[in-house]
Formats: sequence, structure tokens, C-alpha cells
Amino acid sequence: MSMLHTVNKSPFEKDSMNSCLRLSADGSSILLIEDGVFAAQEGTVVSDSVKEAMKSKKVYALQEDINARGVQGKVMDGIELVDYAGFVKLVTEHDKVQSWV
Amino acid sequence: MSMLHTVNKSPFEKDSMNSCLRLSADGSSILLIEDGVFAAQEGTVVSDSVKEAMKSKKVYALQEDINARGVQGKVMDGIELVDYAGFVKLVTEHDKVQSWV
Amino acid sequence: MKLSIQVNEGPYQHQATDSAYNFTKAAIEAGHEIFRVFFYHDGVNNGTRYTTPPQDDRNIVDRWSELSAEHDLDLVLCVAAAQRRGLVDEGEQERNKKDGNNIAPGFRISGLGQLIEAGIQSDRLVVFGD
Amino acid sequence: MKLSIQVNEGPYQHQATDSAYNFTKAAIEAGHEIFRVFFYHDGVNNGTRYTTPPQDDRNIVDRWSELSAEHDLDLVLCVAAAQRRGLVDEGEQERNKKDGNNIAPGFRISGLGQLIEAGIQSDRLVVFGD
Amino acid sequence: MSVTKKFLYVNRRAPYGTIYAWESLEVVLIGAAFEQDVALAFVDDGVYQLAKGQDTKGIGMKNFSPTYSALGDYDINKIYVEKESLEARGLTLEDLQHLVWEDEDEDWAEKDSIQVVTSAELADLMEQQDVVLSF
Amino acid sequence: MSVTKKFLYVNRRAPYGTIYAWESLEVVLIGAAFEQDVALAFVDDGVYQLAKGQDTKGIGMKNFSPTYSALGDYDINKIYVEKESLEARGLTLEDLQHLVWEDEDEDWAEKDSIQVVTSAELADLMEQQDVVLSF
Repeated sequence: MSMLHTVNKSPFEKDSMNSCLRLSADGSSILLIEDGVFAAQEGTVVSDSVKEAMKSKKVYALQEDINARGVQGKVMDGIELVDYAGFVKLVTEHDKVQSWV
Repeated sequence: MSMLHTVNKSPFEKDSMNSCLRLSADGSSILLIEDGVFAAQEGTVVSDSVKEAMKSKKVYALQEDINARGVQGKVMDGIELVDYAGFVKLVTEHDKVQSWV
Repeated sequence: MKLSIQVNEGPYQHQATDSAYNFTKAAIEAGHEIFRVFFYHDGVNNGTRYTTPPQDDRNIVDRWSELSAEHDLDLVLCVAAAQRRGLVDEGEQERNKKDGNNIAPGFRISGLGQLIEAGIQSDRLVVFGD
Repeated sequence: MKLSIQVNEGPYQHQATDSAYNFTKAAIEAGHEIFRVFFYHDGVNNGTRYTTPPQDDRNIVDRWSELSAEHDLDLVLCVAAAQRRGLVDEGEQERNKKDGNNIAPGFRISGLGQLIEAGIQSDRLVVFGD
Repeated sequence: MSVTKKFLYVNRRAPYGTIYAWESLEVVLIGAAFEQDVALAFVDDGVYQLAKGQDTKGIGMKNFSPTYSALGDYDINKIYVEKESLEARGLTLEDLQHLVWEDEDEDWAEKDSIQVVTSAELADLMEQQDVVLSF
Repeated sequence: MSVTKKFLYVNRRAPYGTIYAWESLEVVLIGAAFEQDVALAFVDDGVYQLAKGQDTKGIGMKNFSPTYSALGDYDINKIYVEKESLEARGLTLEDLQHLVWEDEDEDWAEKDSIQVVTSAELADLMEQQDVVLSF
């Protein structure tokens, strides 16, 4: 397994999601947490670029942060939801972690 | 005189400059401070949108912050540089101030 | 003219408090009256006397304290924000049963009403934040 | 597996320390060893015992202290970052001639080498920040 | 203090990722006692503050979203939400809480507090304020 | 401790607006004593950290940019700057400090420390690391 990237900022507010998409290798995984989970939402101005990335990368989002922000019903197909236990599992299943703080 | 807007974040990093341009009225003034001064630079991916805004709004940048970041020689034409005394003067010459923090 | 300043970030991490300080100083030099400097959010961390920055760096806390002493500046830390973040004066120490306090000279802790009052009483309110 | 955690932001202002806490707890529950939690930048502000959050809110500092007591967690505040921001233990109090200290139970102050060591000794290092 | 000023609170950040949304609401609630002319604007990620269905149990933080529905009782009934911000996020008014107030001049008729406005309309509204606090 | 790991420091923020650039450099300098395999990447606004001509007198902060030229003395000579980040900001290698190191295997010949790499090249480099610290 390769690298796990985490993104914790809103794709509408900061450049970190964009930079993560640009600088993550094919086959790597991206986990959206905190305000980063807005990138998991269907029908936004960034949805297309996330879908494009999902062709070569696996995208996860933290269920707890999705729920907190009231976007439970809006997650796009193909994004896998994980809880904190799943977050830990992703960290151990990948060789290393890069946080796009 | 109308409103003075201040922007202190890099236009490459955060959405605040964009929001300021979208939500400031014609005839208002924009002062770039801190990392916001990168929006004053010539030849970047945001220069065109700043130039477009300058047709209806006056744009200033804080000299001290420009110097600190080494972009002294790159400020685009039409942007007026002010020091802290000039910042104070702008605040008093406008009716109110909105900080796009 | 009567000005008030709001500072939303703590010392060193963000430039907000440096910018606020430089602005406040320039405003005083230009002859304006500073009604109040209100520290909100992490800004309350500017009011701790426990800082010891490196010798070749500015001391952000001392600078505010000195400006306050010279010009009788009203430096107010929001009480709700201060409680969350661990800024304590003698009154708060007693109220919350703490074993000490860490507030720096020139600062005082008070309510959010002081910010609203600053907005009402001042000709301009300028916000510095992240 | 051996994990280390880095926390770059203080309590309440950013979710980083909440996320780090929830992650650390889940990692312990999954049977992993936590080699160290290193607090850098404003993250050092998590280590103050002077916080008094509202009664209906979580106490972020106490939560870390309790987790440390239960699981013998090594909670390290970076000394350089702590000095800038006013986090003081007994040693720092003496060294920098302060009239008190504000460090919470379970935390200790040490050098940046502890972060590098965590990177070397741990199987994974996970960073939480702004 | 008999001055009455127009205060606008501009909320631009999502809830929970940072505390700005909550500490902004604390200012609004305290400020209500000062009998100023208060309005709130929600733009950019600030529109998520009003999202329905927030459930914070999993992150261990207090869900403060019910507090917005109390704003009407504090005579705060000018709540502007920027249309462009909603659209960029694929949201509509339906995704937000239904905030109302009771108009004592019209026999306590219940009225909507939220008005969806365009960027241009909001820019004009901002120009009419005396004090702008941005969070 | 005889383990040698590949450490990559990713610098994404401009200097002075926040302290991340400076406190990242403090980690790099301390970390040099641990004899790990160290590389630095400058992407996004991080490229401004290396800009020539920084003059901080007016803002009252310490100018730490001269410290980067000492990195070669600490055997830190793999400094990657992302091409796309430079271009988006209208910058070229000419706008950055000229950082060098002396290669003891080649009679202390002076060599360039900075390598401009594409996004794709940097993504590959990141995959080869053991520990990534992002600032």
C-alpha cells in the first residue's frame, strides 16, 4: 500500500484539497476529515475534480465530521465513509501519512 | 467615502480575496496586508481578476508587508503602496472598515 | 478620531497581533484616540506574562503592556474566550479556583459587551485576524 | 503498531486537537501503542491547567490529561514553541524566572528532538493542524 | 448610550472545524442586549452554519445549531444568505433551518428571518452598515 | 538509534503571515543532528520562503531567510521547488535565493541545492519517503 493523504480544510476556503489532488500519486488514498469533508459532497463546484481524482485514487471521508456538518445525505457515490476506528485502520494499512494541513 | 476592505490572506491559499472582490461595492477601496499583498503582484494567476476589479475599485497594498516578502519589484501598476501611517489614514478617510479575515 | 481594534489571534503563530500593534502605534502617533483594544478568540493569548520569546525576537506581550502603560491603552481580554484558553487574572483565579494567574500588566479580563460598546462608541473598529 | 501524533493547534479555536484526541483514543482501543503525542506551534496551548470551559462543553485539556493517566501516554510540549506562547512547567519557571507555572498533569516540556525521535521510532506519524 | 448603529455580523466559516461560528454567535447574543440595529450575513462556508441535521455526537462537540432558531426571540430577524455561496455548494434554502420571528406590529404574525440575496445585493447592504464584524 | 529514515519536510505557507515557515526551519535544523536522510519541498505559497530580497524591518519581525543558505552546511542539499507553484505566482528560479552545498566526494565542488520539479515528479518523490512533515 502506498500513501494516505488527509485533507482537513474546506475545498471552498483553502487550496489544500487542490494541492493534495495535484501532488498525490495514482493509487494513493485520500481521507477527508473536519471541514475537508465538504469535498465529498455531490453537486458542488468542486465535485467534478474530486470525481476525476477518484478514477486513479481512492477517496474516504470521516462519517463523524460528515454528520456534524449536516451533509449526511449528500455524499457522492464512490466515496467510502469510515469512522475513527476506520481512520486508524487506514493509517496502519498505508505505508505513510501526509497531512495537507 | 465608502467602505475600506482589508484582505490579509494569500489569494493562492484562501478564498478571502475572491470573496472581497465579489462582495465589495463599486467605488469602495481594498487594502492588501500581510499575506494578502501577493494579490498585488504582477504576472500571477490572479493578476487579471485584480486588474478587472481595479476598474471600479481602488486597490492599496501595505509597503511593509510587500518588503518583508521580497516582492517589492513586482507590484502591478495602479496599486498604491501605503505605510502604516497611510493605513491609519485610509481607515479614517473611509466610513467603515470590513476585514476579510 | 476615536478608534477601536479587535485582535483574533494569539502571539507568534499569526501576524494579526503584529499588524494590530503596528497599526495601533501608527494611529496614536497620528493623534487618534484608541478607545479600546479587544482581544477575542485565540487573541486572548496575547495577554499572558509567561512568554519568553528568543532574545533576538520581539516580545509581543511586553510590547502591548508597554504601549498600554505609555498611552493608557485599554487592553481587554474576552472572559469567555479567556476561560476556554487558560488566561486568568486574580478575579478569575478566585472564581474558578485556580492556583495562580498568568495575566500580563496592562491587560484586563471583561465581557463581550466591551466589544459591542467599542463598536458603538468608536468612529471606526478595525479587526485583525486569521 | 507504534504510532505518534503531532498536534499543531491549541484548544477550542481549531478542531485539530479534538480530531487528534479522537484518533488517539481509537488507536489505543484498536490495540496500537502510542509512542508519543507531540504538541507543536499553538498546539502547546493544549497543556495549560488554567482552562475553565463552559460546563456544557468538553474539557480538552482534562481529556488529554486523563487519557495520559489511563494509558501512560507521553504528552510533550515543544519547549521553543512553549516559551513563545507562555506555557511553563517548574523547570521553565526557574530557568526563565517566572512567578508560577501553568502546565497540566500528564504533559511535559521538551525539545524538538522528541518530534524527530517520534518520526524515527514510530511506524506512523500522523499530523493534525490548521 | 443612546446611539443606535447598524451592526452587521459576517459569517464566512463552517461550524466545528474552527470556533469562529460559535464565538460569533456568542457576540450576537450578548450584543442583542445593546438594542442596536443588527443583521447577520452568511456567505462562503458560513452558509453551512445554518444547515439542517447537524449531529455532533461523533466528534464530541456541542451542537450549537439549535441556537440559531432562538435569534428571532432576540429581535434578530435580518438574516441574509448569499445565493452564490449556496449555489457553489449545491445547497438550497431547503437545506437550511427554517428561521422565523414574530412581528408584534402585525399581531405576532410569524415571518421568515432568512432572505436569500445576490452578491450584488449583499454588497449594497454592507455599504449601509456602521460596524461590520467578520468571523 | 541506528535507523535511517527518509524525512520530507513539505513547506506550503508564505513566511511572516504565519510562523509555520520559521518553526518548520527550526525542526529541520534540530533534525539535522539525527543523521536522517532529509529533503525539503517548497510548494504553493511555500515557494515565497526562498524569495530573494526579504526585508522585514517595517513589520518588526526577524528576517530568517538568510538561514536557508546555511542548510548546505547541515548536509541538507535536496531542496525541491515545485514548478507549477512558481509559475502560478509568476516566479522563476531567478527570484529565489541561490542555495548551494559542497560535495566532499568531489573535492568540495559547489553544487546547487535547489531542484525545480514538476507536480508529477514531486508526487513520486513523496511516495519514496518514510516520514512526511507538512507545514
